[in-house]
Amino acid sequence: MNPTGVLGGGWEFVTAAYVLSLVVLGSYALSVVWRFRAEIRRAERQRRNPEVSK
Amino acid sequence: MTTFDAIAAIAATAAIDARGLCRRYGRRWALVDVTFRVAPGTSVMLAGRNGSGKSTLLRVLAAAIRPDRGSATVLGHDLGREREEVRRSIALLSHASYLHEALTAMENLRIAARFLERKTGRDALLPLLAEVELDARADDAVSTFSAGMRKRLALARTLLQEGSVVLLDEPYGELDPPGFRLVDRLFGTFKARGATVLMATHLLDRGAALCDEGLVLEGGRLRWHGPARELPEQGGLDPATLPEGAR
Amino acid sequence: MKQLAAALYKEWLLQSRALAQLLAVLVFGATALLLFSFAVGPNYELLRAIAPGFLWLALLLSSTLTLAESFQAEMEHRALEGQILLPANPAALYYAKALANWAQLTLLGIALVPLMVALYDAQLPRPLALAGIIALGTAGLSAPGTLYAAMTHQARSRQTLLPLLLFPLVVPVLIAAVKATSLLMLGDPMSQIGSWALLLITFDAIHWSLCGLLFGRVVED
Amino acid sequence: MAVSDRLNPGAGYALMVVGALLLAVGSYIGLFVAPSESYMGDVYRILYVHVPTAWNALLAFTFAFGSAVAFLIRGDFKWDARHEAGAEMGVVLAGLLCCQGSIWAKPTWGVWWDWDPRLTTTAVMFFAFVGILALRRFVEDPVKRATWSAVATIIAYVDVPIVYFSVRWWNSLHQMQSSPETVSAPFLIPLRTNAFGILFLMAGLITLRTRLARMRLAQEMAPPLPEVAS
Repeated sequence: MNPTGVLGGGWEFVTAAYVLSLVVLGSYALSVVWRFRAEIRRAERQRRNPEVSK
Repeated sequence: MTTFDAIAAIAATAAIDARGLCRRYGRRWALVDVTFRVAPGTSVMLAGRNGSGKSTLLRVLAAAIRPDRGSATVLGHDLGREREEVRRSIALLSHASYLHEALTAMENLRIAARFLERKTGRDALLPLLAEVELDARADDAVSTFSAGMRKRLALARTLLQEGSVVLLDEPYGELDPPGFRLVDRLFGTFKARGATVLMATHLLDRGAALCDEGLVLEGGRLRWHGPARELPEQGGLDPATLPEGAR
Repeated sequence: MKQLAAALYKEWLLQSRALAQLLAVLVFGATALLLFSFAVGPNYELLRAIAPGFLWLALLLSSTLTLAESFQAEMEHRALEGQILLPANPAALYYAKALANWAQLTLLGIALVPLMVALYDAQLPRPLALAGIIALGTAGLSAPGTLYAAMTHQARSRQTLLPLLLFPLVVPVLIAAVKATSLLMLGDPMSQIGSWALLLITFDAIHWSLCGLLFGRVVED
Repeated sequence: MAVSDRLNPGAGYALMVVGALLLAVGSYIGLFVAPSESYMGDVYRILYVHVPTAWNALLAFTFAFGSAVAFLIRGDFKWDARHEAGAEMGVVLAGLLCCQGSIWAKPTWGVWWDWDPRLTTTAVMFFAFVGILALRRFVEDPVKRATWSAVATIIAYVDVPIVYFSVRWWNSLHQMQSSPETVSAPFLIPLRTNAFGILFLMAGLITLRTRLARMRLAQEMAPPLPEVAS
């Protein structure tokens, strides 16, 4: 903590926080969308040739 | 008996009325669209190869496991909504012995008797053990019992419950010849009490002699339902292919 | 009611046959206390201050052993299902098992105190109050613990799942119990012990009622 | 089981886009337009993303709790799907919040974790719900998985107030509230914009994640095929 009392700078922490938020929210959103698409593809494939349930 | 029970009892033309019962384990459907009715007091034999769904059907009817689809009533009580009443009127002899290994035969029975709020004195329970010829081993831990003796203790436990519907899952399994005669005798006791008995067994001729009706399960589906006498031949269990009539 | 009496009778029988297991868990707790002191070193000033924390950590870790095994007897031959089919009242089964676990954990806690006093040179000005706090704390552990034991016993890898579910939940018990214990052992100038005990009591009240309600759904197949 | 839901996937994507836009605008204002604060300098700008994340994390867990209760009462599996979506979203937001919290604590208090009651409670909830997601992963039977995780969510959620108070009393000796309570008007705009931004983004993600869960459930609990040629 610098002696002047007013926290000058500190921008690296701010950018770290925002970048982190972007990365976490972004990657989770991508993962949900990707899993969602994969599930649609799987359901589509299964509807075309329903494998016989044992 | 609440008014609701009264109405249910009147409506209960059937002891067991199953409609489209299904049950799955993971990917596999163990029971598929099983529909049948059993009038009160009749005894029914349930036959089928291993894995045909016999045990699953009995466990679903006993309200041990829930059906995934379909519905059923036992003595008018709905299996979905009135599981407590169904359990009160049913006694199930399952493959699992339902016993505590660490405790003695007498203690196991006493625990069951206390839950059933019945007399738990030694003089009340010893005759029950004598009935299954275990009175000499009353105070030995179940861990020292052979499989046959555990089955006998489980039979005593089923007898204790005095269920108006009795479900027996392969009662003859693990028993010695005297055990077979014991099961026949107990079967008579249940029938004498006017209980509806549903017995899953592989001993077709023995079952046919005891029971009125017969059911055949295959791959979880009900293949045949008819008089027990005809089951050994018609049921399509022995010959390799299913006879035309039963498909 | 009668169902609870029947379930308690069953627990009494089962516990009387499983004393060896209780002893084993006690040895585990004692070993944990010993290991913690190695982590700190022979600095008595520090050890005396941390003693309450170590006592409760050892108790928490050994509680998972007791709880994970508590349904062994019931699940072995599906005895629990057998009782539910009698029908036995699931809430009675839960409260009997939770009371049995609570008794075991309280015994365990009280048995660990002498070792803690010896190892960490801790003073015990108010032993009875300490026993009370131990009882309140272990009650907080056994209520959700019993429910999660029934749940995880049937799932795969139950050894890891039970602590994973239980530990975040009992954070307030750990905080309140350690605070109350240190106030008892290291002096309580502002007599805060009452508020911590109250927090423990609130936690117990909530979980003993809620878990009893939900147990029926957990054992329903 | 019909795979329809109130909102079709399009709505999910729309919500996410609106959320992302709001977040971008709010962050821009927060980072560059809003004046730096007299005492904190620029570090306080972390709050513009930290506080909205906190609100929405709690909202996600509340949504999961509501779905869990609804499932136990009604037994309809669309609530189980929503419960799973809410819990997963809550875990992501809570985890993010903890990281933001420690980034905020370092310049302000010089330590990586300042045991602020709200933040510590979120960390406890994070681990509790990670445990619940693990429970869902370890149980195969869909009905048991749904019932048990619903029970676990209810217990974990009811526990939150107690955790908060115990941490606050436990921590009351060190220092007072860390983030400034009263935030004056010009600071509110980016705060609210980001809050709605994350809210919309969350709503869109939960919609998609619920649809995904429902499709998986429909596949898992598909009715048996009619007569099988044995």
